[in-house]
Amino acid sequence: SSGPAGDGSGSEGTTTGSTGAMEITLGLFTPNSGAFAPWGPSLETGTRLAIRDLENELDVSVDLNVYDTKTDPSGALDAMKRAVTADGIDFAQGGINSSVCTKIGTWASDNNVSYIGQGASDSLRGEACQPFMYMVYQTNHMMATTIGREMADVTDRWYVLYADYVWGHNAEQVVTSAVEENGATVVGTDATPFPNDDYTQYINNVANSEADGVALLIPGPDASRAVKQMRNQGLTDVKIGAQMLEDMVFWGLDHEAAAMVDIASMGWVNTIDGVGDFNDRVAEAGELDPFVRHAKSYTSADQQIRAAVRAGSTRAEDVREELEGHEIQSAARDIHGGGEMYWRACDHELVSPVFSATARDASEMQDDPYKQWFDVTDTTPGDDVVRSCAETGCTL
Amino acid sequence: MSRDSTAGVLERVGAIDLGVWQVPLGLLAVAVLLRPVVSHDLMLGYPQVASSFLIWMIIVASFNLLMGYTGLISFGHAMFMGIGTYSVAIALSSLAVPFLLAAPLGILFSAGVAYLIGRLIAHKGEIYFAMLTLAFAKSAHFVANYNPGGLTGGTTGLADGTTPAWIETSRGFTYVVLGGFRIDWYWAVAAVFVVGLLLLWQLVRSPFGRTLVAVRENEALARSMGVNVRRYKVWAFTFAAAFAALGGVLLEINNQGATLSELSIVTSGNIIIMAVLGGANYFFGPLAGVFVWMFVEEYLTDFHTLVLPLTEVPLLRIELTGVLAYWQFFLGLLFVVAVLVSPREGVLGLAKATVARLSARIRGESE
Amino acid sequence: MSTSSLRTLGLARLSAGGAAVWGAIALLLLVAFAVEPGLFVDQFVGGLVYGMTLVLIALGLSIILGLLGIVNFAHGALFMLGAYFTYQLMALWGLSFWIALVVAPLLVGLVGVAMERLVLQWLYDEPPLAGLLAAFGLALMIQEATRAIWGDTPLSVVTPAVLAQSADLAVTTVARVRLFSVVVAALVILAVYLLIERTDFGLSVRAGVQDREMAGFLGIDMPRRFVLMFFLGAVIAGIGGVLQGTAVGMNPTMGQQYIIITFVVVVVGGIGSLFGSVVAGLLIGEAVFLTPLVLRSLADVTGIGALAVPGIGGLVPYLVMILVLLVRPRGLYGQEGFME
Amino acid sequence: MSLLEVRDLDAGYETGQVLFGVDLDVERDEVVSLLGRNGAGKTTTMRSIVGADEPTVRGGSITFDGHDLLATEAHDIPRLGLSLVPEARRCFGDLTVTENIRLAAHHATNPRDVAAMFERFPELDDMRDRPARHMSGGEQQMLAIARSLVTNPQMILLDEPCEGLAPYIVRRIEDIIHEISENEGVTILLVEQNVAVALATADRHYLIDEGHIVDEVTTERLREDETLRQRYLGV
Amino acid sequence: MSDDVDPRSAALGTEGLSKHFGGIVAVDEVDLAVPAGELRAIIGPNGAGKTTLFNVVTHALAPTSGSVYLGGEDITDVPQERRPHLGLARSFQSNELFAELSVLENVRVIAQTAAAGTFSFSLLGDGRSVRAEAARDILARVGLSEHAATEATNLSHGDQRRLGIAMAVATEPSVLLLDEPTSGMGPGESRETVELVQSLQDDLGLTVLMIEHDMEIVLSVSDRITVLNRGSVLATGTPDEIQGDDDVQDAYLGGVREEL
Ligand SMILES: Nc1ncnc2c1ncn2[C@@H]1O[C@H](COP(=O)(O)OP(=O)(O)OP(=O)(O)O)[C@@H](O)[C@H]1O
Ligand SMILES: Nc1ncnc2c1ncn2[C@@H]1O[C@H](COP(=O)(O)OP(=O)(O)OP(=O)(O)O)[C@@H](O)[C@H]1O
Ligand SMILES: [Mg+2]
Ligand SMILES: [Mg+2]
Repeated sequence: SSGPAGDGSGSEGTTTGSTGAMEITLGLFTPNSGAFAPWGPSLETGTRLAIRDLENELDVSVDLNVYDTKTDPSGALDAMKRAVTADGIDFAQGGINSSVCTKIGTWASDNNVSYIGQGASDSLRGEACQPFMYMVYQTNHMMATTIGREMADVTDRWYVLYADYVWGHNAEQVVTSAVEENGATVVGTDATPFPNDDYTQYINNVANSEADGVALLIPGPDASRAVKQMRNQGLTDVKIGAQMLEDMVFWGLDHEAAAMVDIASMGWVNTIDGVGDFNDRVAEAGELDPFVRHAKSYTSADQQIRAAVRAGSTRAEDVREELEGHEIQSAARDIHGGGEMYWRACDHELVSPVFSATARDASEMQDDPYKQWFDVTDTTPGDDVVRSCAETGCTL
Repeated sequence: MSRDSTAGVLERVGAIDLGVWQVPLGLLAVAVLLRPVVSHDLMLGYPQVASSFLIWMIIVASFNLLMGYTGLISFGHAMFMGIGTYSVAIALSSLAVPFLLAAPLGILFSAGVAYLIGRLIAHKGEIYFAMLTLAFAKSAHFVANYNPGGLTGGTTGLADGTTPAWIETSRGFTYVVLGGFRIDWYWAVAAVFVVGLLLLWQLVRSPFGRTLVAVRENEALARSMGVNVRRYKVWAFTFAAAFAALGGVLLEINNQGATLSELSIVTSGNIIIMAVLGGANYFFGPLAGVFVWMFVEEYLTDFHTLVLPLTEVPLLRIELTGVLAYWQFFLGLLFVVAVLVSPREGVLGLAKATVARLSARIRGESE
Repeated sequence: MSTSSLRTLGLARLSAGGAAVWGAIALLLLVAFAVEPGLFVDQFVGGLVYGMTLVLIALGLSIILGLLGIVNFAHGALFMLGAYFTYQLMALWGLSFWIALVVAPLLVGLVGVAMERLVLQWLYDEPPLAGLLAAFGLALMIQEATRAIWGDTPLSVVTPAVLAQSADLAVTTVARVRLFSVVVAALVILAVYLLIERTDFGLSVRAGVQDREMAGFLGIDMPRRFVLMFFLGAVIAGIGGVLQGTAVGMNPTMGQQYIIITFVVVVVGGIGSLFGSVVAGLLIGEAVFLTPLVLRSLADVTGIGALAVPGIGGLVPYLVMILVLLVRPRGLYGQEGFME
Repeated sequence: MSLLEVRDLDAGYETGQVLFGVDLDVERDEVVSLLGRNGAGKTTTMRSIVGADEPTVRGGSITFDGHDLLATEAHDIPRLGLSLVPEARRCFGDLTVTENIRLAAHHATNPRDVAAMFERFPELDDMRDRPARHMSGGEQQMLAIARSLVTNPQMILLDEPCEGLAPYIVRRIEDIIHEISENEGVTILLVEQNVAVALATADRHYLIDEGHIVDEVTTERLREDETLRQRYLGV
Repeated sequence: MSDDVDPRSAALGTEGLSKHFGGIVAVDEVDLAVPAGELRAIIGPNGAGKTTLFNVVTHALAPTSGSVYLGGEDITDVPQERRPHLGLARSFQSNELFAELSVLENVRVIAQTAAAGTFSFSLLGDGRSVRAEAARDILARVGLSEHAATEATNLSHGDQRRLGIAMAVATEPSVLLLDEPTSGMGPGESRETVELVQSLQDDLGLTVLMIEHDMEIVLSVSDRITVLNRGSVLATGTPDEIQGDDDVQDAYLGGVREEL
């Protein structure tokens, strides 16, 4: 699907200049407006941290251009086109929701631009995989499989509430099958509009079912709203399991509501052992306390820039050659707790550990110097939960 | 004596008395000049948006057939554009129907949906009509999100395999490759733009179009004078949908696929805003509106440091990145000011009034 | 007989087709009730509570639209401000919920007055679209200012202890904070009704709406009354915001989320009819809560699983609107010629 | 000093000046008419006096009962005892008859009794609770006058009260004008196209043409001077 | 006194035509038979139902009951927009115009509709030249030629009334309903307008129904007069008959005055 060699666009494949330091322009796509705007600054902070580290360590000079995706695929695409054609970025990273990642990732690949996205949806993978698109976030499937196992341990009857869009649909399928594979049953499911702020209707459904537990497959602040409303409505003794939880969404809430989460699968959490001073450095930057998007952005920048330096080129083909099969050894691995992380060649997935976590008691939640509300209870190696190459349907 | 005496491209919808050549020449001028103007360093500085500008101009102009000419306000116009986009994207990605067949079918389909909805609601009162279009648009959005049979791709939309084989693209440059010829995508869009808007113009200046204006002006009177108001409205709605779908079809290639935002209410809202901003009273109003809106949006989003008075002479340098995360604030402000200054005439009306005032002054001085 | 009760009589004119529709609806509800009685009651009460929230937001919008002819797209933004002011007062300044409940709406009222004085008052004589567009611009500005001041991250306040638990209503349990919202909403509705239909102030406003200049010729200071009505509309939005903010939390897009559905409520009720807004709000509230249940019961009973369309709830208000407007072109209680 | 004094009034709209140096005096207890062709500026004069947004007064002075009206807020003018019954009546269509009257009473300094108005206008008594919109033109005209009278004004400005009314209702309006001026001591400035009505009710007549007061005549003279009528009124 | 022609064969006829608004009976069992070529005045006090009668005859409002005949055809169920094409046209009591169109366009659009039908897909050519000559002729007839290019809202009141008549004429009617064509005009202008109506009637062979309040005009120009009161026909007859009718005197004239 690659087009003819570009003519006139100028910046295809910068190589090491004669003066020494390699110059790279990195385009970061982050939601500075729209539904995911609260996440926006964290992508930039994580990326800048990585760039600072790399510039110290390697002979490289990185120019960062930040673009607003507006949490909207069309808006993101406009930004991507501008970044490539007007600003001549060498490669790209960012994007949170799967629709944005799909849009800019596909376009980037079609146009020979290397791109690392942060979507978790399985619909971004498999048949949708692209030659120059990589995904840094653990997949829905990986996290659902992890939590599905744990949920079945906690109780037998679950009710699944899932956000009514691609990520949620996908999560519903994988969680349900994981729960059922492990011997528990799903007694009911509801698709909830996204975004939404009144969960009463679904909580009523839960309350009137035989379920002892609720699986929340709802992203963002909506998850925290749902939890809070369960508490207000008196459903304090049902178990709550949350898929791909991002603890940041709870921070606007009181501790008690967050404390209701019993188990969660997470892509990263700031209480991982071995995180080192990463947390402090993020906290210093000030905009948001450290959470998963900082780590994923850091990893994306770290990986793509290193690959370019290794290849001595920013051409998408060259970067691809360096990334495929590459096992991470850098600081990005340390902040993930040191488990095995590698770029699978067959579908450009970053296979990395999934974290199981539980909320601390309200009284033990720490707010200073940054919020630490969840503890890791288990770490599942990526290889244990990732789909096999054959299963994904990707034909790279 | 009245404002109809000044001729030219800026003529009002109602009393147009355009020379036969002015609109075609005006459209050609837009098509030819837009890209160099937009890509000039003082403007946006890069050419790739120009094709989007033209496509949105088609779409907003199609909306103005409703609002400006027929007096119907639709809150769901994006639906018809989106049907065009999705029809082509689905045809290419899942049905293996060639683009050149899918595009006209998509346009026909969109027009057909509009015809049916129009039959149902075209006679409803203004606000009620608008809200019903909103409801149908929401329903279309729901269906696409529901992803029936995996056809529409839900929120992710369709991206993979949605580009026809004769489109070549690399690092943002898109070409149409046909029988050994390689044409810049912009010129392909420009050709469709000129032809499409000429058709639209013919539509509004035809006896049919003049009747639409009468319907807008006074529906009850038109009816009592023998005009089947409802049928005219239904057909205006249908034609508007067809032209919107034409824009949508182009958008499919331009954006390489379809996404839910093409069907969203926000997009419908933006279409209205662009039409009003430009001046719904003018044939070229929507074009001006698209230009101003997209330009401001691109400009504000892309803008980090304000150097006054000139980049070469940096007396004052203002770091705006922090403020411009809130660029929509300024958009809102622009909007409020535009509405307050000239609620009905839009930017184009404002420009025209200014020109008239200036020329009057100059004439006054020379006497 | 007051004009609104005249309009109420419209309900008596039920056609045979209408009766069939109502009958079918009643039957469906019965089926749902038979299949899951406990859940049915829960959802019914839930729908009532949600409907009242919609009514509360729609009421201010309806006042401003019906009385001043301004399609106040910024009403959602005012609602949102109510919530954020609550955050400011409670979370940042440590004041109690009860103070916030009084002060935040008043502050929102002042913002509303500023909007009216600076922008909207100049557009009373323009077509409704102009007001709508200006209000849209204002909504954007308020939303962005809110982001700039309080950030993008969703926030919440600690629900006051008395309202934090659930209330046991024998047949169902409801969050107390929501029950409280219903009571406040009901009081506000009553107060607005009395103000507009029963006081001389209301009389003068109704007159001014029909013919502003003539009211002026009778010695009525209309601009001041319009400002007051705008203030009132904004205050009601603010009250809605305080309640919503306390029950659910606040985020910068909450205004946008609610404004469209609120318009749906106003239109279904019939533009210009406050009573219509109340009925429509409750109708839509119930429809949103009961439709999925009805469909699911139907799927159970018939064995056709496809009937239980997931996520249909979000579409229900629009389907209700299509149905109502196809049958009654001016909404449930709309006046002829108004805003058409 | 006259009750109402208009001096050298210049007024107009965006589209141009309409009144040029209009002078008018109305003494207490008088009935004075202002006559002229369509578009002569009669309504414009009335509206200038009551301080309407349009037209814009560009020069001159208006004094009522010693108060400078140009320096008075429009909505304070009725409280001085000057009331307008405008062209086309302009009753509040959605309000009932009672509400229309009550409303006016409410905003007057020293209103008359609302109930008394129904005795005064028995034709309104039967339709107290009817929205004004559902009343005939003649009834609406009565209502408009009642609405004005209830404020207990010193002076009423009547703008074409008989326009579009059937002959017998015109008769009734004439009677009402007589009654309120003679029995109730209300001063009246009347604008009419129907010269017969003006002749039957007013003592003095100003003739206005293209925004200029061209003559001031007695009823006697107007009745006899056909050329004058022909010239300025087209009758 | 009543019509002595059969409504079913008259140029315009109604049988038992009624219109109720809720409890208000605006038009009550009206029988009317206007022979071809007649100028019929409709008079009656305000609210008598004159305008409503026109509205139900043209089907701007659906009648509650009764029938309407045009040139011998029963048109009761013919939709409003078809009626001008059958030869039934009207003007309005208030000035109804296509406000932002030029005076010429106001008339031209209607002439175009008269030629092309209630709906037409004519998408070719320049709309502004279609039937423009015919429209100019009509403007010349009503004396608006010099204002052809003026935006209709900018016309004076009297000229707007004339434009209303011009538009009605542009539908090429055989029966013309005029609702107070002289309202808001001074005496001189009124007279000119009535003369215009008479000349149109003579030149085009129209049947005219005219609502009019000015008794002087009514008595001098009409062939026959129909008096409406509270929605029903009180009397129909020649001017002399009507003047001599006691009921009419009571209901409408209240005794004719001798001043002036
Ligand atoms: N709102 C307005 N804007 C612009 N011009 C106006 C306006 N109102 C009236 N005019 C013009 O001012 C002139 C005087 O109008 P005015 O209404 O005072 O006349 P009038 O004597 O009351 O006539 P009529 O007997 O028709 O009521 C006319 O030429 C009219 O066209
Ligand atoms: N759309 C309507 N809805 C309710 N009532 C109406 C409507 N139209 C007219 N009426 C009522 O019907 C009656 C007849 O009104 P109509 O306008 O026909 O009178 P008219 O004879 O033309 O009077 P005028 O001489 O004042 O024009 C009045 O009582 C009026 O209020
Ligand atoms: Mg006047
Ligand atoms: Mg009438």
